[in-house]
Amino acid sequence: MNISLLGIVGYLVGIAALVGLNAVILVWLERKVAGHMQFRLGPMEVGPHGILQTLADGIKLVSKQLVIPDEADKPLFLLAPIVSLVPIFAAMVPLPFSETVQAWELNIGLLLIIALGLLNTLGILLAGWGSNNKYALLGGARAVAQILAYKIPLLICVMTIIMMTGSFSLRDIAIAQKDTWNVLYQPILFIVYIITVTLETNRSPFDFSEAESELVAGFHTEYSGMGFSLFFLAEYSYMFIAAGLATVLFLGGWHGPWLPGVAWTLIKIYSIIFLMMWFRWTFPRVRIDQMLSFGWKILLPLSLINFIITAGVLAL
Amino acid sequence: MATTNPLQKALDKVGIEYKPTEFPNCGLHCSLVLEKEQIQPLARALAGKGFFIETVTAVDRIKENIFECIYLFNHYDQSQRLLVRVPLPRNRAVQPSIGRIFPGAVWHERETTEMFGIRFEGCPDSRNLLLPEDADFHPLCKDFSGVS
Amino acid sequence: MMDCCYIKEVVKGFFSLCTGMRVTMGNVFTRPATIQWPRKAAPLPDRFRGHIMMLANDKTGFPKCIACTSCARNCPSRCITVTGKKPEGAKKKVADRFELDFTKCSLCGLCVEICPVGALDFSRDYAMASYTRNDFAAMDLLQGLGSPFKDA
Amino acid sequence: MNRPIQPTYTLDKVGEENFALNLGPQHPGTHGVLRVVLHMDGEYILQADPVLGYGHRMQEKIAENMTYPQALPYVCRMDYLGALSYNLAWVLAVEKLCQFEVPERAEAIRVIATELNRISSHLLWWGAFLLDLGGFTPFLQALTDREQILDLLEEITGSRLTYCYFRFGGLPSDVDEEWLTRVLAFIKEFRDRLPRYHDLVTGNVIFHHRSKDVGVILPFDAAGYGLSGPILRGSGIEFDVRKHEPYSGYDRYDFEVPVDQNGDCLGRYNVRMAEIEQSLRIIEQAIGSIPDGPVRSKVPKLIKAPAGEVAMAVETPRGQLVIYIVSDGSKKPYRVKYRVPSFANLSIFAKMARGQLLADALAILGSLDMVIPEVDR
Repeated sequence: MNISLLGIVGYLVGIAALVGLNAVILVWLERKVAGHMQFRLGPMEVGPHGILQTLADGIKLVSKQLVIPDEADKPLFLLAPIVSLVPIFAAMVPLPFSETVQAWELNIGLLLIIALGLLNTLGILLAGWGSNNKYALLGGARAVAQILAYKIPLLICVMTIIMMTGSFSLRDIAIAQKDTWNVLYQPILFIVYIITVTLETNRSPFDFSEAESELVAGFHTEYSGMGFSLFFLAEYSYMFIAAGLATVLFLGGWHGPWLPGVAWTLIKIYSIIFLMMWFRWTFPRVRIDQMLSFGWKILLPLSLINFIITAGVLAL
Repeated sequence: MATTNPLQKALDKVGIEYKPTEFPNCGLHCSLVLEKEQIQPLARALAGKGFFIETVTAVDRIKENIFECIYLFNHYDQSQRLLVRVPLPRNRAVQPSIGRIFPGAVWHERETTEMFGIRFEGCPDSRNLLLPEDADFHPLCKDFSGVS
Repeated sequence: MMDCCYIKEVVKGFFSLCTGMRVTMGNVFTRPATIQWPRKAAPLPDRFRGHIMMLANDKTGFPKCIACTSCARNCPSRCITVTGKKPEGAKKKVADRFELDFTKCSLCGLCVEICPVGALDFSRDYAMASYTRNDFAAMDLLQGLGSPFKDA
Repeated sequence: MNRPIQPTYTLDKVGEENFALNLGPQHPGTHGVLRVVLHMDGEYILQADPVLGYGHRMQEKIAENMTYPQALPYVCRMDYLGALSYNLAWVLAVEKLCQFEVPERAEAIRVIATELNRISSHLLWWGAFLLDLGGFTPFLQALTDREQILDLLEEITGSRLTYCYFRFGGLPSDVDEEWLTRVLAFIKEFRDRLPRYHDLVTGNVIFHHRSKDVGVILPFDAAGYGLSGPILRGSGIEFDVRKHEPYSGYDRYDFEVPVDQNGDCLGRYNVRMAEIEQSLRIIEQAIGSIPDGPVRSKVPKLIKAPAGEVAMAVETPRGQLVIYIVSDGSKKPYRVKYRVPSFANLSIFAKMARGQLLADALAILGSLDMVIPEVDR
């Protein structure tokens, strides 16, 4: 494997374009989904059906003054959105879009993504602490408090799949599902996975760390302009990665009839993202202690039992 | 003779004569003028009979140089609105609090205190409620003409 | 036994979530309630209460107002200023100045109701905007109406 | 889920680990300019201290300086969600004081309009409560239906929110048959849509966990704090001014007073949802039995109330409103006291919030359904 400088630059530019484009589309999609689920139209003015609205908003956000509170911990405050966003560039690397389209085939790609996913929480914690705002602090503390409750079921989910395919490589996992998707073998695991990634990406009904009606805006209460938009970018990119992982782990990656592999991957990814949006615009927020007990008392046993049964079946 | 009227029972208990008024005309079943010492025993008797506090307020009778402290009670099961009126001298208006008998009266008493300057003795909380915490004027007094 | 109930609860809860999702998906296929103002506008009802306006006498084209000031006296916000003069040879007074301080007006309509000659009505103006407060602080309601005093 | 053990609050417990949190005056969960100073231990509330008065306008003093008709538009602006109830209370109080007659048709129309207003207020509460719990779609779903009520009310009153439609002795203008049939059509349509509300929220397991056994008010406390309205009925006390001291011909209609024995947020929720249906019933009956005739009786142009006092209670969407007027025989009232329901209802919040999680405190605040300008007056 030879790595050229040009290749790295190419990857970076490609991933940056993907991240940006994805956020533009997702923000627009979110607002459209929200609108139509609420008898509204959503953005309609900028571009046909408001497709360019996000771009306009992005330009506005970037051109805004970056307000730093007087009492804030300035380095942390500025670092937090970056800590939140940068791991995404690395996490996108091992994600396969088709048999050939993949930034870099890593044999431990799955592990890398799971590990980098944790850095998001660090970003939230830094933002919460650095803002020197009680609401932000509560939001940051909540984000940290919930890690174990969802990470362990998530890891068990992933482990079950690894056990089934015997590889950490996302490409191998996708190839292994050429004939039958994993979701058919493991429907309960799929549900557990969707719930845990909803938790991981801080999406409603588990949006504790930014719980609007409780914590104003949670960890990003004090952020405006660029910092705010970076957090947004990070949130939507994490959604993309989580959905991409779900596609590879459960929905057979790029496999599908008629259409090219990349198209199938994107369709699956955006379907899962749509599902997560659907959750957000339907459910009220769970209380944090209820979510913790849900994670420990339902998700963990469920995934563990599933793991054991799978192991038993595989051993036979 | 025994009565089923909770108001009459409560009034009997503290030895106040029950004189009903015309409800359709004024919306009150009974209207009393009491001394300020009588309010706490009456409130206790009313609380025991299931009455609730509607409001505590005052009327500034500046011509007679008195405040009339007004209490409105009502009952959840039967319509029995009782109005109690306690005349207080305007220059040193002090009234025993019923905040420990009806916890809901505390806010009403705080409001009356800041609006009229009537002090409620024994009120668990006597800070300003609606006005700013440093306001020392009493807007609902008839001689109040605004702050500069 | 306990566990059986617990599992039943979880399954029931899961289906209740699905019901909720069915409702929101149903909403997507319902016609949106949005009216895209200003391209389209919702109909204004007949009794719509905009700011008040002065009606003109059909015959003379002069304002109907007889400057009795009952509107000004009855206004809770005291936002109407009206003065009148008696034109030469006329029996009744006619308003020569009728100003509305729309910044204070609460659109209660007491002036319209109280007017003995029905000189006031609500306009159907609702999209009003301005950069200065003064544009609304003294709205001259006689503007555009003829006046017997204009020539003098 | 088990309730946490309530920590007992003493002043010396507020140490270094505990902190004070300013909830409001600008906070999405307080529904207006209410400020609550919370002393917190982590996510648990040790003590809540509501600070009022950010929207205080001295309504009572204003009323003292206004003639009786002039005060009309001011009264409606206290509770902007149930303006017609306030309008009605003021009109009824003055009518009682001056002994004015009201034609029956006017009474029926008053009931129809007030009940429509009650439904619209409850719908907005429904959405806002769910917004407090973090659900976004219910808010706009409720607003979509509320919009139709606003359209109906706008047609007869001319405004959409701070209605001022009732006058002493009746109404300024009649409604036509077409409007009444449209109200009936709306009721039919709305009845079809109500199951969707229950599907989306009432059965939802997350909502259940968030509202059941949260913020329990015992009947004893309810009486002590002088609560009224759906909050009181959610605690199992059947008290509704419309039944208790019937006004405006409410005794002619057949309706129930919904009660829930639990006293928690879910109980209050159920009471309000049931109340919407009862209001629909009342409107149907009122339209069915509406008599013909004038809508305004002869009332002197210059109203001089006889000296005396009057107390008039009305059931607003939030509870019992009492307007107490002292008249000295002049054109202006000598003293007006508004006993507003939200004021009493909010006073129990400090007691309920103690020992709760922050998220629960906001659920409780939402379930109280206060309108802050009404609390502050």
